[in-house]
Order: sequence, then C-alpha cells, then structure tokens
Amino acid sequence: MTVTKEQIVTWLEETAVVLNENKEYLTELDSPIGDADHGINMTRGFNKVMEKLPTVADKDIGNILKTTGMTLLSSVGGASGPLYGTFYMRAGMAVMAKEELSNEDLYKMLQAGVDGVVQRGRAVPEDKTMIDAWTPAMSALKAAVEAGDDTVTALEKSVAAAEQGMKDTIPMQARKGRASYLGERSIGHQDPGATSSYLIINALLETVKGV
Amino acid sequence: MTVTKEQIVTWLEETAVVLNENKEYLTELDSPIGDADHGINMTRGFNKVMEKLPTVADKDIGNILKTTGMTLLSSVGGASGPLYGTFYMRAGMAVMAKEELSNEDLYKMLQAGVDGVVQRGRAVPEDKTMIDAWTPAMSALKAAVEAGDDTVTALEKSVAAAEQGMKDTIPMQARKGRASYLGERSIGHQDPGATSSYLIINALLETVKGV
Amino acid sequence: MKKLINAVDDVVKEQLEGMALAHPDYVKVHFDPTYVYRADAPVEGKVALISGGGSGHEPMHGGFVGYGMLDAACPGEVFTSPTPDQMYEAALAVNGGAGVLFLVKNYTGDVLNFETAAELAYADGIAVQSILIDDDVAVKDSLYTAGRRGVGTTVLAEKIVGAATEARYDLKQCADLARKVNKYGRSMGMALTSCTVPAAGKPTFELGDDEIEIGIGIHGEPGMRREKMKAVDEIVDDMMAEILDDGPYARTVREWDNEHGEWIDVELIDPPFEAGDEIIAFVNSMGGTPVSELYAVYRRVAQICEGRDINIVRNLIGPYITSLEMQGFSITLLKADEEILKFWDAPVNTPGLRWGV
Amino acid sequence: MKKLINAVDDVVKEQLEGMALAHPDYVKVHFDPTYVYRADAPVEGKVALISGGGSGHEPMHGGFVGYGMLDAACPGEVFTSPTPDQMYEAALAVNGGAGVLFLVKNYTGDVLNFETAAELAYADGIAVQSILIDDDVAVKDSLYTAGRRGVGTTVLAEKIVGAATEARYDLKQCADLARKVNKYGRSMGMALTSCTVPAAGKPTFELGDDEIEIGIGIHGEPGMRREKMKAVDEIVDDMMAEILDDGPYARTVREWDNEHGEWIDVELIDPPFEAGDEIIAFVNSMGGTPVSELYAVYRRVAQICEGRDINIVRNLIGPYITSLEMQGFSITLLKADEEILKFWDAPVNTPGLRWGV
Ligand SMILES: Nc1ncnc2c1ncn2[C@@H]1O[C@H](COP(=O)(O)OP(=O)(O)O)[C@@H](O)[C@H]1O
Ligand SMILES: Nc1ncnc2c1ncn2[C@@H]1O[C@H](COP(=O)(O)OP(=O)(O)O)[C@@H](O)[C@H]1O
Ligand SMILES: [Mg+2]
Ligand SMILES: [Mg+2]
Ligand SMILES: [Mg+2]
Ligand SMILES: [Mg+2]
Repeated sequence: MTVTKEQIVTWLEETAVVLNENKEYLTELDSPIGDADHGINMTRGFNKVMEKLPTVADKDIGNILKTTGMTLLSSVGGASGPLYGTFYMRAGMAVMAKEELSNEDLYKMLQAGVDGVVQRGRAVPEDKTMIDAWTPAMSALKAAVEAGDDTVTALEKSVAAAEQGMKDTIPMQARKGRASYLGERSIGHQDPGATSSYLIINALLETVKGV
Repeated sequence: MTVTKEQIVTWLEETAVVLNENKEYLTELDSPIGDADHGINMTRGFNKVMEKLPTVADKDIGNILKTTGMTLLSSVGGASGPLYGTFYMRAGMAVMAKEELSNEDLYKMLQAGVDGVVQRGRAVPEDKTMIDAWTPAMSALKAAVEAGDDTVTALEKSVAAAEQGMKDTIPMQARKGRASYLGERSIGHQDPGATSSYLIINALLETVKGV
Repeated sequence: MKKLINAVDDVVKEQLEGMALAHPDYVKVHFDPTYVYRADAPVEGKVALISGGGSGHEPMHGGFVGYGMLDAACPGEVFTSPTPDQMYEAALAVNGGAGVLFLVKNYTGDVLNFETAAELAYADGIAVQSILIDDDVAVKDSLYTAGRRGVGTTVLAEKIVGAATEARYDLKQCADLARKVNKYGRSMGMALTSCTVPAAGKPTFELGDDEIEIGIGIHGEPGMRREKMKAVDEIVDDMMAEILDDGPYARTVREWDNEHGEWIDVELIDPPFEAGDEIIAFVNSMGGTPVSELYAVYRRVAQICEGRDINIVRNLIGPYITSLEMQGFSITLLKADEEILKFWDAPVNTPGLRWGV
Repeated sequence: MKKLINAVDDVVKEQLEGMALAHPDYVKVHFDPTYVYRADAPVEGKVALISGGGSGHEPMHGGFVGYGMLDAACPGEVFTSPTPDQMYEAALAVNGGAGVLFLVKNYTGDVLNFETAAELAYADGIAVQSILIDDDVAVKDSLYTAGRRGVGTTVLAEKIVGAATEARYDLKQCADLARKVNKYGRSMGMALTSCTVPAAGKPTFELGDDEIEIGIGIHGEPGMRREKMKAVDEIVDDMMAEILDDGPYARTVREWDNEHGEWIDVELIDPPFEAGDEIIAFVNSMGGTPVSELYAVYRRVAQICEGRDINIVRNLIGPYITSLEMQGFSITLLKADEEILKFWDAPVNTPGLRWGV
C-alpha cells in the first residue's frame, strides 16, 4: 500500500478543514497558558495554504510540502509559524520528486519534519510542546512500519500515541514557549501545539482511510 | 421669637451632619444627570466649614456666614461652590453685626443669599436648579413672616414649599448646568442642587425647633 | 473599582506630587491652593496663559505647562472645577507684568469659578482677560442649555495661544487669537465604556456590552444618545457629519472687560466648515483607548476629509484630553489660517506635548 | 468586545493605513509583506535598526520609526510574531550599506522568526546582527523557561541604539551597545484588567473585581501570581523590590555570528542594581491606564529610589509598550552610564517619541 500525491493534497485540505473546525478550541487552549491565538494562527496559515495549493497541485509531493511549509512560514508568525513551516519544508525535502510514498517513505518524511522542529525550537520531550505529541507518534509509526503493518494500521497506532502524548501534556509543567512563563500554573492544561499536531496526524489517518 | 447666633452656628453644624448623611444620596442624584460628585463636593465644603467655625464662633452672625461662604468658595469648586459660596456671603452681608435675627431679618438674610445665586448663575425658575427649591421656599417664608407666623411655623411652611419645589424638578428639562446637556434625557430625575438646598433649609427648621 | 491610587482623598495631590518629581525642569506644583506652574515663572514681559478645570483629563492641563504653552494650570478635584483662590494665586505667581489670560472650558463650574478669580485678579490691579472655549457640537441648542461644552479645542488653543505669548503678543492679541481658535474649532466625542470617579467608587453610567454613548462630554456625563455598537467607520462617519455639517453657531458669552472692570455680553457666531478649508485634525483618546485604535479612527477621518475637499495640514493623535480611564475618543477639527499654523508649528516643550526643541 | 475596529481581519492593516496617512513625513508602510519604514530610507552609510513583533503594543514598534530610532518595524498580527519575509524585505529596503541590526524581544515566536530572517538576509550578503532583549524579572528561572521576556527595555534600547546609528556607530558597536542596554535594564509589569484580542473576541483571562495580576508579560499572558487589589504604593513596593533585589541573571542566548554565518551560544550575566547607580526610570501604561495614575506610580518609584540611594537622572512616563486596552503598568529601570545618557539625550523624531528636534 502506498500514499498517493492526491492523498497528500487531500490530507492538507482535510487539515485545513479540521483546523478551521477547531479554531476556537485551539485558541481556548491557548488562553490559560498562552496568548489565545493558536487557532487563529493555524487557520490563517492553512487558509493561505489552500489558496496556494492549486498553483502547485501538479508538482511532486516534495514540492507540494515545501510550498506548504514556506506558505506557513510567511503567514502564521508566532512560535508555531517557523516550527510548522520547518516541519513541512523538511518533510518535503525528504521526499523530493516522489509522486507516491511507501510506508517507509511516509515515516522518513514525517521524521524529517519532526527533526526540523526540534532543531529550530530545541524542545525536548516533557517540555509541554508539540514535540510531546510527535515523539510518541513517531515511535509508534516506526515500530508499526518495521513490523510490516499496513498504512492505515500503522497510522492508527501513531494517532493513538499522538493522542496519548497530547493528553500527557496536561500534567506537565511547560519549559518552552509562552506557557513556560507560568511555571507551576501551566500544569493542568493541555498544550495547544500538541493538540494541533494530533489533529494534523489524525487528518492524515482519516485521509488514508478515505473517510 | 428670634434666631440666636448659637442657633445659626448649630444650623451650620446640623447642615454638615445632614449633608454627610446624604453624601451618597446626593452623589447618586448627580449620576444620571450630572457627574456624580454633588454629595462629595458639598461634604468637602461643609467639613472645611466645620474646621473653620471655631475660629469665628465669637464673631457676629454676619461674619460667621461670610466666613462660611468664603470657605465654601475656596473648597467646593464645581458649579455649586461659587453658588453656595455666594449664597452664604450675601446672606452674611445682609445681617452684618447682628447677634440675633427677627423673622424679618431671617427672611432678608436668606433672600439676599438667593439673589446672589441668581446673579451669579443666571438661572430662572424651571431651569431645574437649586433655584427651584429656593424660589417657592422664599415666597412661602415671605408670606408667613408677613402674616406674623412664629419662626417655627414660618420655616415649616418654607420647608414644605422647598420640598415641593425640589420634587417639582423631577419632570423638568434642565436648561442650566451639566444636566442641560442631556436635553430630554434630563427629565425624570430630581435635581441634586435643589435637593441639597432643601436639606439646608430643613436643617434650619430642625435647629430652630431644637430637635 | 480598581485604580492605581492610595486613599481616595489623596488621589489628585499624590498624582501632582508624582508630576512634580518627574518634571522638575518643566513645572513646580504649589499646594494650598493647588496650581502647577512653569519652573521659570514669571516670564518677564510675556502674557501669562492660565487654564484649569477638574482633574481626570490628564495630560490636560498640568501636562501642558511649560515653554510655548501654559504658564499655570489649576487642577480641581476629579471632574470638579477648581476654586477661585487657585486661579487667583496662580495669576499672582506667573504674571510677568503683561497681564493674564484665562482659557476657560465652558462648564458652569469652570465659568463661575474663573469669573470670581478674574474679579479678584482685577481688584489687585492685574490686567486680565478670559476666553471661553465652547466647541462641542454634541450640544445643539445654546438657548436651552448651558451652551456648548469646552472640549478638544482647548488643547489646540493652549498650544497656539501659548506660542503667541512666547512671540510677545499682547494681552488683547492673545485674547483675540484664543477667540479665533475657538471660533474655528469643533469637536465631538463618544464612549465605549464609562469611567469611575475615585471618590464615587463605581462607574458613572452603565453601558451594555453592545452599547456605545455618542456625544459625551469629558466628565463621564451621559451623551446625546445611546446606540448599538457598530464598526468604527460608521461611528466616525456619524461624528464627522455632525462636525462638518454643523451650521453657524450663534450665542452670547460673558467676557471680562478689563478696561471698565465689568462683565459684558458678547455675541459670537462660528462659521461652518467648507470645501477648500485647511484644518488641523485632532483624534483624542478618552484615556482607555490605545493609540492603535485611534489610527483606525484617523484613517476614516482622513478619507472623509479627502472626499469633501477638506485638507488636513496637521494632525495630533493620542490621549491629550481624557476622562480618567474611559474608553472612547473625540474628534476635533480646527480650521487653520496662516497665523494659527505658524503658532501650531512653533516650538513647545511641556511634559505632555513637545516638538521643535 | 467593544473596539474601534471594522472587520476583525483588517484591524492591523487599517491601523497601519491610518498611521501612514497620519505621518507621511516620518514613515511609509509597505504591505505584502508588511513593514513600516523611514520615509527617507535607506540612509546611506548608517546601520539600519529594525525591530518588530506582534501588533497590539503601539506605539511600539511602528511609532518609533524615524530619525534617531528605528529604520523599520515589522508588525505581526495582534500579539503574533511577524514572519521572516517581513523582516527580510524590511532589511533589504532600509539597509544603507552598513548592515542591519535586529532588536528582538525574547519570545519564542519573535526569536524563531527573526532567526530565519537573519539567515535569509545573510544569504543575500547583508551584514546582520541580532540582539535579544530579555529584561522581565517576573520570569525567574531561565533554565526551566524560555528565558526572560523582552519588555520595557526594548523601548529604551530602540531609542539609545537608534541614536548611536545616527552617530554612525558601526554594526558591531551598535550590537555591543544594544547588548549593554539589555544588560543594564530590568522590568516588571502588572495588570488591573485583561485585554481582548480582536480575533478572539473576549478577554484573554478573567480577573475578579478585587484581583490584580502581578508579573504579566505584554500579550495578555497571565502573570506570576494573582493578588488581591491593594494600594498603589504597596504594589509599587513589591515590584520595585523584585527589580532592585534581583540578583545576577545568567543565561545562554543564541547570537548570529555574521563572520562565520552561524548561530553561536553566548553566555550573558546581568549585574544587579546597587546603591549609587544612576538610572533612567520608565513607567509605562499597558494601554488602558491613564497617565494620571502613572504619576502616582512614579511618585512611589522616586521615593523608593531616593531611599536606596539610586539616582533617577532621566525618566519616561506614558503608554509606550502596551497590551491593547489592558489597564496596568510596568516599571523599567535602566542603569545609565555616560554613553547611554548621551544617546538617550540625543534628538529623536518619531510619531511616538520626540525631543531635541
Ligand atoms: N520551542 C518550542 N518547540 C516546539 N514547540 C513549541 C516551542 N515553543 C512553543 N511551541 C509550541 O507552540 C505552541 C504555541 O503556538 P502559537 O500559540 O501559535 O504561538 P505563540 O506562542 O507565539 O502565540 C505551543 O502550544 C507549543 O506546542
Ligand atoms: N446656573 C446655575 N444656577 C443655579 N444652580 C445651578 C446652576 N448650574 C448648576 N446649578 C446647580 O448645581 C448643581 C450641581 O452641583 P455640583 O454637582 O456640585 O457641580 P458640578 O455640576 O460642577 O459637578 C445642580 O444640581 C444645580 O442645582
Ligand atoms: Mg499563542
Ligand atoms: Mg456634579
Ligand atoms: Mg463636578
Ligand atoms: Mg501569539
């Protein structure tokens, strides 16, 4: 089983839809421990991506993702802009010229994106950031791909891990980003960036499942 | 029957007490049609008068009232400061050197004060000002004094007229002072200055009754 | 009520102490009676310009004391006119021998107290004139009101006439210029929120979450009318129409006749704006509205003026005549001739307004 | 939410349009990408000073573009860091051949976006340096946080370094001066009310009628702790103690090494204040607090400094780095040596700050 270019495009479209649906939710998560704009930032960025997408839809997967990253970089701002911008740019660079992705490709692509986020933002697990959704998601995906699971099963395991990782941010005390300024008061709230990351990987699963 | 210097001093003291008791009430009346400070202004002024009073208590009635007026003038501010300041200064000048007042003196004294207020503020009846309490109060006092009523009876009639005059300001549309800016929206509210004027003349009655 | 204050009774005094500590090069503050005056007063041979009014409008007036603007300011309690002894003693302190001009906002309290002060100063042999600022077009009919209130034009008049005193205009010339600035200036204000007088402890009026008050003064008085909240462009459209379409404004004011020592009635008529006018546009915050929102207001003001062939040649944007922490704004338009522009551009050096030095 | 805006999505754009209309002599505004730049840019042979950050802090940064301060400012959406293309294109527009210095407030978003911009500018052969401002003592432990936030010292650094660029300091000298100003500056802020981000439509946090938030940043983030409302003197006492008793502050920051084209880790230690220091005291409104209340704050600041033998040699009081319409204030103290004072006193001519010209 492979993931096609069309599915990647659908994934990005699905991501835009889901983020718009969760705009208020993400912003609300960003209120007690941030500055109440994460949903606004993410939808601004992905709505711009939707405008740009038709102009690159005939390009390869690598180029589509790179354009997505550059568009996010120049439209989101905030902490999440350069981080998600880097994520998609690096992901794209890992699958340059490809028109479809094997499970190994898919893993490599996502892992390259996550590595970029770590390099730029220097977060480590338990800092209460998006990394806390991505790290378990990538471990689960890696194990499933190595075990030979099909794409849907592998992504299902990865999404479950991301969801758990997202929820695990609740008891954490933030050490990166705005939330860190709150010290102990950051405890008890779910990280908005981990939540958007979960929504993004879940959108990939939904796309591949074809729901 | 006469009004003694001691009673005039008691009247001023009683006025201070009553205004302090009604501080919030007067300020509240000044909220919908003014700037919410009439009670604050009047108590600031009369508390200053209370500080000054001991230094002139051995002077005649005229001087005591003149000092009262000057103290109000330099401590109240706003519209009511120069108006009440003028009231007491003119009242004092009308009874200079006197140690006690006949009913005729009493009338002349108050009328001189009211004339001063009119000269300074140029209000006419039904402008919705303190004049709407004083004008009927003075007519009633004049008639009673001319009819030979005793002081208490004469003042009772005057106070009743002042109270009516005060209440009659409710349906009026203001044409002087801050309330006039509201146009028709000034209708339906009792004038704060008319209310403090009623309290002042009523304090005189209470003093003379010796309650 | 949450305010950065200590005891309610000390609010004005402590704020003035802070001002004196902050700006010893510009101003001194005298207490009992209270007035703020130029550190280098009296300036020999210069007309002394004095204004004053209730506190709560900062930086006006105390923040405008200094070179090229006021010689003294008399702050009353919050939203309460100051008392005649303040103005009288301020006049004695800053009179440089060329006389004293009182700039008085048209509020009954200010008018009556300044009148008494003028009489006192005159009795002392000080040449004194007194000019009323009454520029608030929200007040419609001067026959049935205390007349138009003095609002935004006051700031512009203090700047312009202050510059004229530095240029050694004599007392009559300064008074004439002040009267002209008032004649050419029109204002209107609105509120998004009420303000809270410290001594009262609660908001002066209640406004719903979706309501605004149009045509307010600067003392938390309710305005002309209450409206539903709407887009800033619509609000500005309405207010600009009130100002620009306002007809000739005629009324009688009392002015002090220094020669004969008496009050005289003066008939004044302000002409309306017309296409081709050059103006100074002043967009003012009521205190709680940040400058960012004022720029949204200014944007629309500029568009409207352009559409009506009215040429904004100078502007002033910021919190200059405020109502405590009220959110809202006012617009003041001042027709500017050569004399007015010259004195507008002249150097000014005060805590609240500064350029050219 | 009641704000002087039209559509929520147009807020920043329209406010910038208003600014451009209001101050054509000072600034031009470029859209797509958005940046505000000096009307006379590029200034040949002068280091170009660029800052930026989320909008909602006006007059910072756009209001500080002009002679003696910034060459360009990059405004993001409200409280959202701008994007790298804004800073990069602003750098291209204002570079006068002597290189570009980015002044970056230490917020993860600002840092990451400016980092990318520095890389882009460097790739284009523009000499670039980037200095972080991290002065907020409310953030205690840099090991467990993103480090101290950049707040009030930013305004002072823009003024002082801007003057140094006019004096033709070279890029390294400007960067060294900026680093020194940051080293000598410490700030702390508090809120009486929350603010409302237009796009969010409701207050960022809820505060009771008798509660205040101590140690807030400038984005409506909640602070260090919540307290019962108390007298301004007590509030200032607490905040001044946090600033004056703050020990040496050590941390590692990333700086761009323009020679080798890479990010390097730099160890910085800020020394604490001590008796005998000369300082610039900056009392800032969060946007909704009127200047009158700031004077009550300044009064206490001055008393405390006097009591600790710290000498306030200059001050700045007003709304300069705001959080929309939030009520509250911040205090910034900056130790001032001869070089800093010289550039503080140098002329500045911007919409938001002006003296000496
Ligand atoms: N250094 C970092 N590394 C990884 N993720 C981070 C880092 N700093 C912040 N984040 C993520 O960014 C999210 C906030 O994004 P957003 O609200 O859009 O930006 P901002 O904080 O600038 O307003 C946080 O919830 C967190 O997941
Ligand atoms: N021209 C006037 N003549 C007589 N009384 C007046 C006049 N203007 C105002 N007043 C009285 O003053 C009262 C308001 O006093 P106060 O609130 O103390 O002053 P201010 O209006 O300056 O705040 C009004 O209620 C009214 O009775
Ligand atoms: Mg955020
Ligand atoms: Mg009143
Ligand atoms: Mg009053
Ligand atoms: Mg943000």
